[in-house]
Amino acid sequence: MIKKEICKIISQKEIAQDIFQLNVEADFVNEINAPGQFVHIRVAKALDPLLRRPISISSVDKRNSQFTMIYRKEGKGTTLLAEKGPGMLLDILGPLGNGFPVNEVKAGETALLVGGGIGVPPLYELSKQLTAKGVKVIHVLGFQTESAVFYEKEFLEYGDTYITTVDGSYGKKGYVTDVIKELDFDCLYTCGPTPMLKAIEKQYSHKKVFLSLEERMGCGVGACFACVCKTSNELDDVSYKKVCSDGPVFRAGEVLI
Amino acid sequence: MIKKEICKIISQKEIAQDIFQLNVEADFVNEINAPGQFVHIRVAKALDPLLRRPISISSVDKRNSQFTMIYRKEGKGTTLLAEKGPGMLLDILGPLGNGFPVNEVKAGETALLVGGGIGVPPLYELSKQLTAKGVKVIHVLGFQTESAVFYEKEFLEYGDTYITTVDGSYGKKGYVTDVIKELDFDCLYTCGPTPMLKAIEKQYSHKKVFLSLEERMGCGVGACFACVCKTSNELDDVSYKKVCSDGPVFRAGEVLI
Amino acid sequence: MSRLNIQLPGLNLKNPIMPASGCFGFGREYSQFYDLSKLGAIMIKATTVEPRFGNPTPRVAETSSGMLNAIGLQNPGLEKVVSNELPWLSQYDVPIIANVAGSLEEDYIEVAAEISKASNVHALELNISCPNVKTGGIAFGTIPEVARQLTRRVKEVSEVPVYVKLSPNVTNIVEMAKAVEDGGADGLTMINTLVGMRLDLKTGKPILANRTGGLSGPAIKPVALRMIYEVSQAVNIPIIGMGGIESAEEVIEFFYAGASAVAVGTANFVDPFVCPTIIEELPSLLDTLGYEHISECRGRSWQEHGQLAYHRA
Amino acid sequence: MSRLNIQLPGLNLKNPIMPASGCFGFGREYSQFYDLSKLGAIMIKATTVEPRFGNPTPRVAETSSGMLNAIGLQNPGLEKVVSNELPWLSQYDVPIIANVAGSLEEDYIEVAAEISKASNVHALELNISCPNVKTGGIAFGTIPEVARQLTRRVKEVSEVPVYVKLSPNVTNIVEMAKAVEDGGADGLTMINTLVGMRLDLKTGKPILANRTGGLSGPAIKPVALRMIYEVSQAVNIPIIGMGGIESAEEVIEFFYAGASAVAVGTANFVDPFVCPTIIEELPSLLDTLGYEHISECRGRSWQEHGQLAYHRA
Ligand SMILES: Cc1cc2nc3c(=O)[nH]c(=O)nc-3n(C[C@H](O)[C@H](O)[C@H](O)COP(=O)(O)OP(=O)(O)OC[C@H]3O[C@@H](n4cnc5c(N)ncnc54)[C@H](O)[C@@H]3O)c2cc1C
Ligand SMILES: Cc1cc2nc3c(=O)[nH]c(=O)nc-3n(C[C@H](O)[C@H](O)[C@H](O)COP(=O)(O)OP(=O)(O)OC[C@H]3O[C@@H](n4cnc5c(N)ncnc54)[C@H](O)[C@@H]3O)c2cc1C
Ligand SMILES: Cc1cc2nc3c(=O)[nH]c(=O)nc-3n(C[C@H](O)[C@H](O)[C@H](O)COP(=O)(O)O)c2cc1C
Ligand SMILES: Cc1cc2nc3c(=O)[nH]c(=O)nc-3n(C[C@H](O)[C@H](O)[C@H](O)COP(=O)(O)O)c2cc1C
Ligand code: FES
Ligand code: FES
Repeated sequence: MIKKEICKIISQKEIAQDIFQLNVEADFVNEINAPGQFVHIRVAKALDPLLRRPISISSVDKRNSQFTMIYRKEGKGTTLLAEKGPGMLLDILGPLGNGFPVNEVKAGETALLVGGGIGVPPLYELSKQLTAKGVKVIHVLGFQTESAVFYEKEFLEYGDTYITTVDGSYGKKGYVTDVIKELDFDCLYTCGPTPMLKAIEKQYSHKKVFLSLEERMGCGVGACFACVCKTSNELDDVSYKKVCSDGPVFRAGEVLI
Repeated sequence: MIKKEICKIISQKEIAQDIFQLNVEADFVNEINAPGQFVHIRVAKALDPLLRRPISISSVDKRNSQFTMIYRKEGKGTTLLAEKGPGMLLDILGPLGNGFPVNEVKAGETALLVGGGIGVPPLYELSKQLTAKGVKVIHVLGFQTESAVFYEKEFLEYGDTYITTVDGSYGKKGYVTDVIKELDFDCLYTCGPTPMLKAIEKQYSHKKVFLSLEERMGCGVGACFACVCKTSNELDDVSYKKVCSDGPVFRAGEVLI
Repeated sequence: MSRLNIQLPGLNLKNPIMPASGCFGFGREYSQFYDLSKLGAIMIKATTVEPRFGNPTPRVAETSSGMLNAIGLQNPGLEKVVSNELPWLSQYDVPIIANVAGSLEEDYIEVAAEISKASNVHALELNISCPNVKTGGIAFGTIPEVARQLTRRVKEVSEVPVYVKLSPNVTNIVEMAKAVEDGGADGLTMINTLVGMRLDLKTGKPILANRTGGLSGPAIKPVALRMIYEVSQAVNIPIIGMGGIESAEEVIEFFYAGASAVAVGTANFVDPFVCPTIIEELPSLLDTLGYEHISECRGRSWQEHGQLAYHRA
Repeated sequence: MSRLNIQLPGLNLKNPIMPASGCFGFGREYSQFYDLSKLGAIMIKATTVEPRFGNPTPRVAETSSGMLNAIGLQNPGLEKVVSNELPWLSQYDVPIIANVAGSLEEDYIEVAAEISKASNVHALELNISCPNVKTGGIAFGTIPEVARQLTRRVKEVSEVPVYVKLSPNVTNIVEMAKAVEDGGADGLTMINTLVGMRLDLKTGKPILANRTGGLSGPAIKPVALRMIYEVSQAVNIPIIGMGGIESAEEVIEFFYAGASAVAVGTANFVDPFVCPTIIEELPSLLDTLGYEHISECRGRSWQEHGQLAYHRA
């Protein structure tokens, strides 16, 4: 059940350059049913910026009715969001969408979690849940440069963690795809920029792969048709899925990316 | 010299129902040259609400580089303003306009200060300055109802203070004009709703009277011609004064109200 | 509440608040949030003869106090709307206004004839003003004679009253309104979106794949109000007003301008509860302002007693 | 800075940033804040033959991310502008673009002939699009043939290049642009304000004494960009773009759309330093985006190399 809730900010801190970790209290954490779901945030009371911002849930603490998001301060909305402090209130719609299917991999099997930049956060909760199930987890996380790297320590707690940077300033120089070639796995979960998702989908068409997509959104709940993508397994050309309500996570091959 | 300054809020408190007293620190307090000048405040960083809000300076503390405003929380802008707390920053343009001429009354003479509702605040600094000069000051302050009354004690420190309320819930029932009929004075200074100003201007056409006007503003500095009023002492019908830069204080009879 | 009911051709509205076409799908999503029977009516997404995928993405871009969209009339097509969506909606006690779109006159006629037979469709909204379809659409909405004729032809086949949705992208909105009134329209809905654009700072290219899109939201409210103000004084058919509404206060403002009911579009995306919230807040706002019934507000901007015969239920 | 200079008919601009007409008076007020010689040019307040008081107040009303104004072309009249304002402005090293308004064709001609003789007036801006004057004005701006002829007549008497200011309140902006180009316009300025309205919640009456007013500010930016995008591809004269600009990023967006220079209006009221701030920020923004000269940005939305002959100084 999707809720609209005025949530209290518990804490916010900058964990890498322009990368903020935001922790809020919300009754709807009980409704979160899979890693990779997201929320839709209204960052201002006034009418500019107007639209909500979609941000993934990066970890959930059901006991304390809290959840965490990690986002990059980029444009107008996230800049305003970054200015908020503990105790302030935030109008949040969530949880939204369908997350990563944790049951597609069994205890003892290996899951490869591949994240690019600001696509990394939702993999954290996924890693926690897979590990709890007894799945072996390997993380490959790509960033632009050293100052953008975050959560390496946190991921290391759950499994091997490879970091790549485009400029080689940290970890291995290059792209995540360079690293994952060498790794073996039963199931791959990924979230990040579209070119990365495309490359992975192509490389592993024979494997079990789940991708989390991004698309510009209006409503975030399936009503406005802003975020559609074509399905690839149909013969006609009018079939579609909505990233916000059918996704954001799809099985590789399910939709055209 | 008008300055645009990012000012720190020192304190804000609700002193009557929906009436807020806001205290800020600003270098430009040194530029304030008369009671009745105002500032133009940008209440949001984002573009809604877009325009600045004009608010009078109600008292000045040059030693601490601070000044105080008193405003009513009414629409969009003042509602956002009322949410701000100590330490937060506010983009203020000021000081603007021409205030009450303190030199129009001499030590030993009597000044009558007549305020209506949210027109009361600028009279406070005026009262302070007149008293300091040795002028005898009498205040007549009109409000809607008891819960809207503010600053009675503060004004009492400087001189006799009559309060009226429209519904009679506090002080004398009725309008300020009912009270001032009974009082004697050498010079009258007033700020408040237009009908009140009109009544006073008419009643005391033979006296020395200064009125502070309100008009919807764009720029606040004289450039946009939003706030003009016709001058009354000219034969043509294109002569005008700008409330923001020629006023807000005018000598009675100077402009058509 | 008997203070909010409004009677319009074909529409017995318990209140004058309805979601605008394209901003509420076919109701399923928002039914997760509240009981759709609370609404005065629902304007469903534009329906065309054939299913349409619409435009490539990105389809939306934000602007100051507004948004651009270029959905491109994505919809499952007449058949599915009639067989799936309308029957699903019939579980709610709410009249449906079916938004009818097409590229050719025949398309409009086919959709209108068919969809107006559905028992819960109480009126049609002729979308002659969608800025996001390449053929037809926009021309229907900018040439008075073409609009008049289309209205007349659709009226001939429709089993329910026909409202025509006007485009604000014209020099003379009054002329357009009069033309469709003359063509037999039972009412007007206005305004559709203003054509606008945003460019991507990095690439220099339009953000929307369709390049241009329709501007909606609070940014366009002053334009909507002005047009309703002008048109309501010039025609004798009622207007369902829309364009940037997001609060009860704004509903009243639209009534003052001359609207007899209103639709809420973009604001649903900002607050999924916006429609029921407005409906709840209206009675106390009427109290504050001193009106017994919302219909008393209509046309106050241009007349003392803005109440016309078709108004009160 | 040689990265910002732009050469347009009559105008040798050290940078492409200028305050828009009506939002900067005749410069005196903003000269308290900074040295006006920093500006690329100044578009002064509309000048008419006779002094005008303009409309009654209230003359402005706020809207979401925008404002309505109905100043009504208040100005001291041709004689005083020529004898007081222009000489005062001549102390600054900045070209003046004189905004010319009137009710009749003869008014425009009289103002144009006279004001174009002033040594610091480097171009005229023919205001055929002011929505706030009752006679003339608006019609000039919506009928192509009328606009063409007015442009031609003014060109005959003007001693400096003539830019025509287009109204966005038309069905077909390209047709208007082509008409004035055909009439001999040396350039276009666009857009003027959209006609809009706000109602007072308590009284039900329009907030503006003039009832309707012109909508400006960030709210209209998407409409301005779309129109500049369309027009810049259809004409061979340069466009000075305006409508909601308040940052260096938006200047680039207007260039991408097809503008060759820009004007900043409403934003001056929000931040009196907006023009010099933008001018200061542009070079580093060009660095970030990888452009050597701002002219490289022009028309990127519709062509690979948006650089036309008249562009680079
Ligand atoms: C399902 C989903 C999950 C996401 N999770 C995260 C996350 O966990 N952390 C994070 O940093 N970012 C995440 N994003 C991207 C994030 O939504 C954008 O970075 C953010 O909306 C940018 O807003 P802004 O105000 O900074 O930028 P602006 O440029 O001011 O935004 C303008 C408009 O474009 C939209 N927009 C801009 N960039 C994007 C984008 N990349 N994707 C979708 N809409 C965009 C905005 O929402 C807004 O409507 C996610 C996006 C989606 C769709
Ligand atoms: C010279 C001057 C001094 C003032 N001093 C004070 C003061 O000391 N304390 C105080 O409470 N109020 C004062 N006011 C009135 C104050 O400016 C308005 O109450 C305030 O702008 C309302 O803003 P809002 O966002 O609450 O209302 P909204 O309705 O959201 O405002 C919408 C627009 O209308 C304008 N507006 C609305 N009401 C007024 C008004 N009465 N006068 C001018 N513009 C208005 C706003 O500035 C804004 O542009 C003063 C006005 C002027 C002109
Ligand atoms: C995403 C989106 C899709 C829309 N689709 C349609 C549509 O299919 N048919 C139609 O007539 N109007 C459509 N509109 C226009 C709205 O119905 C409405 O006229 C307009 O958005 C102005 O109202 P608003 O400012 O409240 O959104 C759409 C608007 C949006 C934002
Ligand atoms: C208060 C005000 C007065 C204006 N006066 C004039 C004018 O005299 N002549 C004119 O051509 N345009 C006038 N305009 C229009 C502006 O020059 C500009 O075209 C419009 O405001 C859009 O730009 P902006 O959004 O940056 O303000 C005026 C605009 C405002 C807000
Ligand atoms: S964002 Fe509206 S349908 Fe997905
Ligand atoms: S507010 Fe602009 S001239 Fe006074």
